[in-house]
Amino acid sequence: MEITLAHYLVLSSVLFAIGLIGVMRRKNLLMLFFATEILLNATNIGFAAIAHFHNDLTGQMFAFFIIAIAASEVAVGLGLLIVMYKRTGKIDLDIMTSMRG
Amino acid sequence: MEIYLYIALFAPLTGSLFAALFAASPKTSVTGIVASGLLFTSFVSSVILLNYVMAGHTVHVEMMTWIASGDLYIPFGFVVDQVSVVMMMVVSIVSTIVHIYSIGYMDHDKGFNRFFSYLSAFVFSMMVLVMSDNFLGLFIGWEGVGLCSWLLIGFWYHKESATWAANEAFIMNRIADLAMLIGIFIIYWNIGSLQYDVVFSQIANLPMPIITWIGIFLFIGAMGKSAQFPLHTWLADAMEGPTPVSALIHAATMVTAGVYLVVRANPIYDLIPEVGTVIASLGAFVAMFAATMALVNRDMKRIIAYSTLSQLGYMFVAAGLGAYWVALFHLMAHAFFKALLFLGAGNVMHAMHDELDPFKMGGLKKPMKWTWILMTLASVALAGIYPLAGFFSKDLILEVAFVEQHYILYSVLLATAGLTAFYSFRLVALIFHGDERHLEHGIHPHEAYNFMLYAMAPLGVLAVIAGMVFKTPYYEMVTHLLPAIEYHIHNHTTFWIMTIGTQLFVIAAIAYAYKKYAKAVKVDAKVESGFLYQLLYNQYYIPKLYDELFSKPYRELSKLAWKQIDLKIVDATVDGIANVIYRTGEKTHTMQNGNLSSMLRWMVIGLVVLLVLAIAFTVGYNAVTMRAM
Amino acid sequence: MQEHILSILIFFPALAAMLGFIVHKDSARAYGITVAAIEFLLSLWLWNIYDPMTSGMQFMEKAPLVAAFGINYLVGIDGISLFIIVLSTFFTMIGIASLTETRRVKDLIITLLFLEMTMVGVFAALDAIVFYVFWELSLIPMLYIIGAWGGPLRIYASVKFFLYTFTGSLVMLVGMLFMAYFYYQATGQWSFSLLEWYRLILPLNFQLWLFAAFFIGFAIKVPMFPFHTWLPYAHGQAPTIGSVILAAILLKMGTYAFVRFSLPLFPDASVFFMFPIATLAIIMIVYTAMVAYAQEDIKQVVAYSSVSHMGVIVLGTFALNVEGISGSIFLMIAHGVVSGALFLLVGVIYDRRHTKLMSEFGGLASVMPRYATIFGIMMMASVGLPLTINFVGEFLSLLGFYKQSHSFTLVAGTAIIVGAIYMLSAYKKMFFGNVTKEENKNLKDVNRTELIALVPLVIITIWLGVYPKPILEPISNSVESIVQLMHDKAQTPEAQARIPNLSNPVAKNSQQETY
Amino acid sequence: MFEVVAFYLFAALTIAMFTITVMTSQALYALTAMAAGMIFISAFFFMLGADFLGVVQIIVYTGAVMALYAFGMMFFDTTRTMVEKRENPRTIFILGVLAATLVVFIFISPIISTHLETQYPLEAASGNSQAIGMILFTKFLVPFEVAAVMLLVAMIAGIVLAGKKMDKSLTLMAEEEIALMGANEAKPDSQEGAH
Repeated sequence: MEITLAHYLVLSSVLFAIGLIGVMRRKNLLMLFFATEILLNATNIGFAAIAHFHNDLTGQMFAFFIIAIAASEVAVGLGLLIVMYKRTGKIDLDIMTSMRG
Repeated sequence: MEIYLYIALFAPLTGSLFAALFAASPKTSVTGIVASGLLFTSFVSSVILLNYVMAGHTVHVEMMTWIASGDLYIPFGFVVDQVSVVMMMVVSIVSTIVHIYSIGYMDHDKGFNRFFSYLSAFVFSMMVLVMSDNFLGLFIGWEGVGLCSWLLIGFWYHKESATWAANEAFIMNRIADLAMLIGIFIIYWNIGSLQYDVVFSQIANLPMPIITWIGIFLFIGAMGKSAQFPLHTWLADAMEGPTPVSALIHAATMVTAGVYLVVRANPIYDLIPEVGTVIASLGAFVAMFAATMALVNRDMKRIIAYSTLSQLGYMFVAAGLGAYWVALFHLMAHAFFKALLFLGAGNVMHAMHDELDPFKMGGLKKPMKWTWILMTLASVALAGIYPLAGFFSKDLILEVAFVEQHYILYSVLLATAGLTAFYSFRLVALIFHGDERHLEHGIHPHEAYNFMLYAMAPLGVLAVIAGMVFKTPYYEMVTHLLPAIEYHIHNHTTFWIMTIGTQLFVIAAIAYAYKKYAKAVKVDAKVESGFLYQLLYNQYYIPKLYDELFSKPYRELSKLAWKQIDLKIVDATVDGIANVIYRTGEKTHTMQNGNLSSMLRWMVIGLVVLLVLAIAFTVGYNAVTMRAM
Repeated sequence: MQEHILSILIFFPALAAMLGFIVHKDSARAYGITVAAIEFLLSLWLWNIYDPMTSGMQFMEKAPLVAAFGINYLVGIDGISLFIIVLSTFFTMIGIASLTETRRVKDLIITLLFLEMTMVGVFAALDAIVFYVFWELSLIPMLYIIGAWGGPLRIYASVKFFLYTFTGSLVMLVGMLFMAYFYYQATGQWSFSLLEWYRLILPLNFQLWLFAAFFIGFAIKVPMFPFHTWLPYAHGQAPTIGSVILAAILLKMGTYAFVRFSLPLFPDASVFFMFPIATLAIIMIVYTAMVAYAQEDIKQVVAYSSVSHMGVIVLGTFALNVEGISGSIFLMIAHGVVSGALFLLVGVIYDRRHTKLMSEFGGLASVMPRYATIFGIMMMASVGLPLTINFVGEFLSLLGFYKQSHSFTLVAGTAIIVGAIYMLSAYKKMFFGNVTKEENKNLKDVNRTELIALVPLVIITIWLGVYPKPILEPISNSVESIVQLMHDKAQTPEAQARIPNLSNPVAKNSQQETY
Repeated sequence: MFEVVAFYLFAALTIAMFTITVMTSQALYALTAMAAGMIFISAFFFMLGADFLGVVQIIVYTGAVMALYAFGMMFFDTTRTMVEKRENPRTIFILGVLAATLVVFIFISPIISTHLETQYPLEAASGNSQAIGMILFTKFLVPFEVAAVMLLVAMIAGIVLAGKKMDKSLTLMAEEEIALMGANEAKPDSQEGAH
């Protein structure tokens, strides 16, 4: 029995699904951020696996950039969270209703 | 000679434009005099051209290109030949006289200048019509006279009846014009030209059905202009216009354009005698039909209009039977005496302060002696008494019918001749003889201006001599172009019996009319309430029928088309589609409740949908490529 | 300058519009008239240097925009587009000169100048993308004119106008893109140039679909039945100047595009769809004429009459022979002049009475004789009286279609009857009879400004009716080359039979030069 | 064999950790579980021969990002049990599973593996970090620089947003709120009470 690309991809999608569930389930914004990190990591596994099995560095490059994006996202996102917390005293998703159509 | 052609053609236009300059300004008799003068110039040119043509020449000019596209080439080309010169003479004589007459007749009218502008424009259009050397040029004139007729019928535009009549005339003519256009289309696509000479020289090469269709469509066109049944109702209504207009347009010239067209297109109609027979039969029918309506009418001008209609029927009989020169001859003679009749009626109207009911007149012989003489003369000519014009032209048509062995037509026409005599003299008797009924209405009639009478005099002369003097030279001239067939009844006895018989019959009708109406008018209530009288009086209920059958349904249908179909179906469908989209937006906007977590859920749903689509498309694509392999 | 004349014509008004922002609002009108007059003179000069004997494109200019996809700024004119361009500049000038609107005149003039650019652009464009861009751009100023200066329902009307035409042109855009893709497939390179597209011979089933896609875009613009309902609203709400430009020029875009795109690109499909389209055209002619008869508002009468006349134009276009197509193009010009003039005339009375209901008038002929005369002349032109400009076009269009179908032409010919019915009855309601309303008794006749706008139109109406040759000849020459091209490209036997082969050596030569 | 065992082991651990992250109501647990999950993921990277990526993963995620989150948690005081409103947990679960199934289906169906082509093949001679360096500073130079700028921008943005007084000029707040801010800052406890 050998570990193939498919194994990694399945793992990646399972993690992605967990992340999705988290995104939908969480109301606390900080927890929501955690869930998005899971999503990003899930894809990273997929990219790295494809890079490995196809002998191509592009996948790794993608994963690399994704990490960079994740880092910036955290920085900006947390900053925004702090501003929001200052204004409302909460970081609950349900109070953000200013986009009501 | 070309210069005379141009003068004859454009002098009226100049007059019209000159008068138009003053259209908005108050009355100046200058416009009338200038317009009349220019028409006289036109007349003189026509006479010169006539002389030239009599000598056996023709004039043919091509002024400039009009429409040229693809293979189509239509110039402004004019031809003065034996046929058109006759028409030119008729048009220029009658119109000059009518112009001069109108200076007096329209004396007190606010629209004096405007009137001359229209009237001269009409003459120009008529000249174009008769002088054109191709079918489309004829069509220009054809529509041009229609326009002027519309303007002139509706001249007193504040009168509802006048404007209504104007529109009716225009629209009815348009129906016929469509047929004429179709005829022109057929000619073009089969021959490739619309020039008379080309068309007539090649027409015989076409297959029979096409020639027949050409003949039919052109004749329908002619029916509109010449007010033949069933497009006849406009002519009687057109009497709403000023009387000189009726004289010029609705008696002498425009309405005869249909006859002119058939005469002009004689090479076509010669090939299709069946259509000719139909034309002749329709003509005979109209002659009778119109004459019966004239019998009981109580409107002086309408009576004359029906008489015109009836005479047009005669002309069509002649044209339909192939006696083109006879038709044209009657056209000419009729123009003279009918115009005279109308102008006389105009004098009477003036004297009677626009009263039209002859039953309210009577005894006008005394105050209006000259008018009486002229009108009687015209009526005698119309009735066809020897030696006046009508005898030579109208009785000739009877002879034609007889010689061509269309005895039914002959008898119809003969009966109509009697009717004609009767209603003409019924009118004369009612107006000029008997009691002075008008005094009850407080009207004191007076004779028209002298110069108006002088203007009418030439027509009177022509009504007398046109038949006698002109017949032979006319025959010799036009038969260069038209089929020269002499219509003689070879059996002398028959000839004399017929001629004298007809004369006696007509004289008897005249005498009866005098007897019945010249003394005292007895209104026979029983007759008047009878079905036949009512039928005739209401013009066979045809105007009502048209109103019910066409006008009203069209109006209703238009309303329906707008209110129901356009607004409620077509537009509503469009708005409906827009509304569906709008409503979808309204309904689904709850999705955008501003709650981010539910938005996230929607996002995931979207993701799932996209994934499903991706799979579906891939599977589908693979299936297709697999099958292809 | 001569080789850049078209670019100058296109962009000069836009530039002037930009500069217009800095013009003081009191002098805006004078500025607008000056600019429009210069533009008009330029277009006259274009006409002057145009060689009427050549049937192909002239004054072509080319500059790459997106080289990778073969999108070029490609403009050029032939006899077909030349006169519509002149008409556009002419009407912009007339429109500005006769402007009676007083609110925000400066904005209106700037909008009009911008609109002028898009109009000239559409008719000069030979690249599909450039054409499309101008086509869509023309919507914006019109939307603004209706929406900002219109009547009470202006928002509804302008949105309807915009969305309706925009939807149609999106479908057309898809067609254009597919056409370019097909060209790529066939030749290996991208091109949006019409002249290159002309060389393609498409399979019939492609032609049918593409024709349909283009047709929707064009038909809504024309507007053909049953896509016409935006027009009455747009006209009903638009200010006079908006209606004039809309009727005189913008509608012509649709029929022009039929000639420019549909016919030469898809000859077989054109033949295939000839009778369905002719049926629609006939419905347009007769049905809208009836609707026009039922109207109570004089402006709506003119609006529906526009639709009716556009039906004749469409019919002439799909006659697919020189007579018919030339006639339809001539009728485009004619209808532009006549309907433009009629809308101006309606504007004249609207300015005085602020109503367009015919029942409010009556007897105007005695109060406003000059107005009645001009209206009468234009009405008669609209009815198609010989020696007026409309007749030439209508006659040729119907004559052309008669070759294709007798019965259709007979029905379509009722245009001259139904047209007379609604026009005459409208005229009667407005001008004849006695003056019944007190307000009408002291109406002023047309003043000098209005005469400046109207008299040239009257002159053109009669001049071109009597002597159409200066316009008809170049049009015919260009149309001949299109018809020949169509014949050469036709594949189905029916198309080959229906499209005449001119095979006249002059046309052939010029064609090789051009294509 | 070793690879198989390692894969399944780490897969199980990662899934477990992330499930805890998503499901727990204790913020601290969630944070810890996620940090662990990140480290386990780096194990996959090492197994896949992406050494550099693995190291970056540990440094960036477990080091930097987790530290940031930890600070954030302290700031928001979410260490205690969170009360979250739950709506339709079943829908959420079904959607998640459905998405996973579909993605799995796409991945294991032959289309992916057959359609991929190698663009920048690994050079066997050099090590992973070298190869990455080579490619990063040649083919991916521009994206790399852009990423660097992005990180810089993000850093500045983070500082500006979270900074104490620096947010005053931002358009995020209405004028009155800015005026009120001074008053609020004086008694931050009251806000916490409301929370």
